[in-house]
Amino acid sequence: MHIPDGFLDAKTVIVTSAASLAALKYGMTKAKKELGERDIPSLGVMAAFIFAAQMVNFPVMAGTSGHLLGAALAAILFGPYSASLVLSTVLIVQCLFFQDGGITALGANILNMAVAGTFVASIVYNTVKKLRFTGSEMTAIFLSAWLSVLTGAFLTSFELAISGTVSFNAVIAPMILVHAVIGIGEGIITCVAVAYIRRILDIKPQAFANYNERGEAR
Amino acid sequence: MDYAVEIDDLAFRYKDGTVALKNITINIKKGSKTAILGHNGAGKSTLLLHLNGIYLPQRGSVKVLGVEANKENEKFLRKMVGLVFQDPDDQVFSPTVWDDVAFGPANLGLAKEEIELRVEEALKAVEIEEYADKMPFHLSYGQRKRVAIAGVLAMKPEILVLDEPHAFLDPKSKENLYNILEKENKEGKTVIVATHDVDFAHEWADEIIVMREGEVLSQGGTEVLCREEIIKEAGLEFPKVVRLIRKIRGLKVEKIPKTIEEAGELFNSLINNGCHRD
Amino acid sequence: MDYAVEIDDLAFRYKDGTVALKNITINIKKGSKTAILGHNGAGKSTLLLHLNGIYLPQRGSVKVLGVEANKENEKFLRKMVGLVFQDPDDQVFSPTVWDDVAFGPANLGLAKEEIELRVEEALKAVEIEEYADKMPFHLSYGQRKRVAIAGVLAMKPEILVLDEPHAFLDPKSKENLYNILEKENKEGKTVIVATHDVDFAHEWADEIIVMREGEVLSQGGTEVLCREEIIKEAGLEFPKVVRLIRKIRGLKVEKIPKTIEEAGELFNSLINNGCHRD
Amino acid sequence: MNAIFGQEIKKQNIFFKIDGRIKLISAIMSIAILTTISKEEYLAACLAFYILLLCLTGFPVLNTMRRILLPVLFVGFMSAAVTFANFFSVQQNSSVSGAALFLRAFYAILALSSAIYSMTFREFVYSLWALHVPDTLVNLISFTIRYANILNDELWRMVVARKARGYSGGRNFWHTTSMRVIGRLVAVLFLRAAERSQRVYHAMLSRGYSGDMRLLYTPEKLGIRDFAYGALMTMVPLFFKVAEMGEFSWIMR
Repeated sequence: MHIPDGFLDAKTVIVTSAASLAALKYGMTKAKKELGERDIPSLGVMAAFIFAAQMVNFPVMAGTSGHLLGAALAAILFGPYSASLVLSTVLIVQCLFFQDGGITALGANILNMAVAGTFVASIVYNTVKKLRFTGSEMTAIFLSAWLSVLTGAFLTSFELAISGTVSFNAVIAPMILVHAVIGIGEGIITCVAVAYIRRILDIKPQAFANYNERGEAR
Repeated sequence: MDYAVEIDDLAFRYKDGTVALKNITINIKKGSKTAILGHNGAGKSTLLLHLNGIYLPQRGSVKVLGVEANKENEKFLRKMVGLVFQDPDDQVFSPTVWDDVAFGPANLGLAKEEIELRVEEALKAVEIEEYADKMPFHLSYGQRKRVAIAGVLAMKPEILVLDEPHAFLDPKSKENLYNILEKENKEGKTVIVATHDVDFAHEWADEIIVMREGEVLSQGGTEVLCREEIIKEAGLEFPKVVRLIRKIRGLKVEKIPKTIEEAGELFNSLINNGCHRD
Repeated sequence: MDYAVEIDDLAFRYKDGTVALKNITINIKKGSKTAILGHNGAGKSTLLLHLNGIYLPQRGSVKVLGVEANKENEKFLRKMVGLVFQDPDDQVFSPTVWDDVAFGPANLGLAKEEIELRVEEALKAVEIEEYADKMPFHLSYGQRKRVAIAGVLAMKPEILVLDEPHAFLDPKSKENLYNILEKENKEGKTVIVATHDVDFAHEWADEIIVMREGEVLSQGGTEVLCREEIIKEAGLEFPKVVRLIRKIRGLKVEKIPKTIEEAGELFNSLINNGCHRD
Repeated sequence: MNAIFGQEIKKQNIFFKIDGRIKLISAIMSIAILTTISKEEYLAACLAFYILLLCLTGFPVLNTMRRILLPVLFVGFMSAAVTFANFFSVQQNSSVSGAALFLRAFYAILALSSAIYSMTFREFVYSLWALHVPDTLVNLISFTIRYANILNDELWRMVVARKARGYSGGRNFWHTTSMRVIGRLVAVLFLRAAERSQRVYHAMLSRGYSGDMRLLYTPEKLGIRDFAYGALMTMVPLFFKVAEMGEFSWIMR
């Protein structure tokens, strides 16, 4: 889903870059407030975690496999602002060092996955969780992960179409279909991971005492 | 007596209620080589984090070089007490070795020339000058350990504190570490090492503190490590030299040899003067 | 002679071009206690990963219990060779100790009753039955290490392979590990340990393999660890017992004692018969 | 990632000596201009020019090609997919051909990777600062690169440890056992990372950290060679862009 260089036209590049730049700036001040001087080591290692987690493959269908995106996972674990910062860092590193996604398309990629992905995820998660039916927690996690994948796919198709690279009608159906399926895997993995992390954190909070609440140890 | 560290009735519990330290009262002499021994989870690491104010006392007090540990004296503590963490990967986080060693001095707000000088000195002290431009990831574990130590030395602390420095080191790196610690101590630094390597402690240290489940079981010279009740209670074992001496029937020595080599000398004289005993 | 592992001219290089192993030719006897020694980065871990087919030979061949290591025999290798990793956190990941130990047997496709039986046995073998329902994350490092070993024992391998099992263990856990290894070996298992703890190797092993930079420097009995040129070249040090014996002037022994206790006995007789030497 | 910044030593040829900031800016600018060109022959000319430039300045082109093979294949696949989709769509509103898309993306990959692969990591970090990328972001990037290696190793060892106990994954996501195992793998990786971030933070505090982090770096002065390179790098795509817009039609006539 990483858009390469050359697939977007000038106006799309400018608009998406400006939008993601603004979102990043805002996210940075928010994260700094949330974490204080702990922001660099915490978010830095967590970005490395998301980077590594994206290497994790899961089976999809008939022997094919997808890999984790981690937008919802990050949003649920760190909150939307820190998550968007973490995801953006990962995308920048992938663009610069792994040629995964283009430098002129970086703004668009950040917007699709790091900004929209994490915000859709946390909005869906918080809304569904509040409904309080049996299994609302797991449903919330699953839906937020699934929709974050779909959001990315939709925005990507939209930007490509706006740029005149490919016609909207031709790209939207296959993109949404493929990602709706991959999103199921993302949803299941996110559910299992979040549930397991919570289970362990409930028992062994001292290791994360300083991680969850700032200022405690200092 | 001049003390580097004075701890009085220190207690600490984590937020979840786990008690990590209770009634810790110890004094560590200036210029000494002190080993803190204890099983995994005895509270050694938590204690060390109190020495430079990362954790502040919840009860009791910690004094470093006569200065009370509290929020105001934080900067002083960080400058005076250099803490080397167990895993060098936790400590060495910069793009290159040089930058990592310069991180501490830069935080002290020193001038650029002074920083450069200190980095050079520190790299020399642990003999990794040639790796200055390398990325930490390209170094071996032992080398990264040395970078971590250099990063602390560059801050010129009065007290050098190391947490389990031997874990994962191969014999050559261990010897190297031993030499670094000896040198720093000779230059007047107080060196404190938390470890469960009883052989190292017995050979190197002149002060021993034995901990068990958040409490201090015993403090004293290396003779502490010859006392069966303490060793047993702390879940440790006798140092090899002590085990050897204890095995010899009817042997009374004034001072138990510290190293295997000293033990060898002792036996040399015993065997050659063997007849006197008959 | 019956061999558990036969390696012939094995070579391995990583994708980035780093040569990890070259010309490795070794045989490990069935039922033996073998220690693979070498500095960090000598290729020990890479070699171990060849034993159960995680890595397949790029050149040369690896035979386990007479069966060639290749893609087809993968399942057999995984079943016959139990690999305990250095860091238990790499291996232990299930919500409860019981689940984690059951992971291997479940992968073998065993019946439920058989799995339960095996888990129980394995937990008993490492003495952590009482923790069966606990979360591994809640346990101490030494206990997690034991969970990791139990997880491998439950697969009932013929060959037990451990990578640096001593790193970071406190004395009590080390003793515990020693006992587990002894017991498994007595029950007929071949036990292979990669380590840089020369004292442990000298005391415990009956076969020694010394590695250096991807090559085998020497293979033989524990007397290998008394040869100065090998110890030096491998970047190791003499075991403490050997250092002691070498220190004694004019001493010729047929067999160097393995443990400190044996050395003690030797000196007892030497001192008491001292006059005969005069 | 280990292989990327192995360049500390081999600074002997011209390309490696050109200032990092200039290389990074000119690469990005040339990509930005080039991605607005649609004529395949102009794009091919730009690409050929850049490869020639790399060869002339002693950059190990073949080595790099091997390194970027995967991303290049990927954009090739993307370009083909777009062509395919447009071929079957009713409205023919596509303004660029698949070949043009591929050439643009290929150029971008080559330009950016060669610029970055020829810098040391310090140089790179400093270049980001010089380009006014915010401190926080620069620090996050450098942390990510440092710790991604370590966490990747942890992940790899965990995966191998599972394999060693006879685990093999299922073929689809209805295979609950493997999904559970993978989810827990991610969870354990997170917990280890969280614990590490805590220790890293403590270690930084111990060395007097109070929120500021900057490399001490004295960049070399920019020389004529640097500016010449930067100008050349941006002028060539610009020339073709202007040509495409028809400004040079009097020359072509």
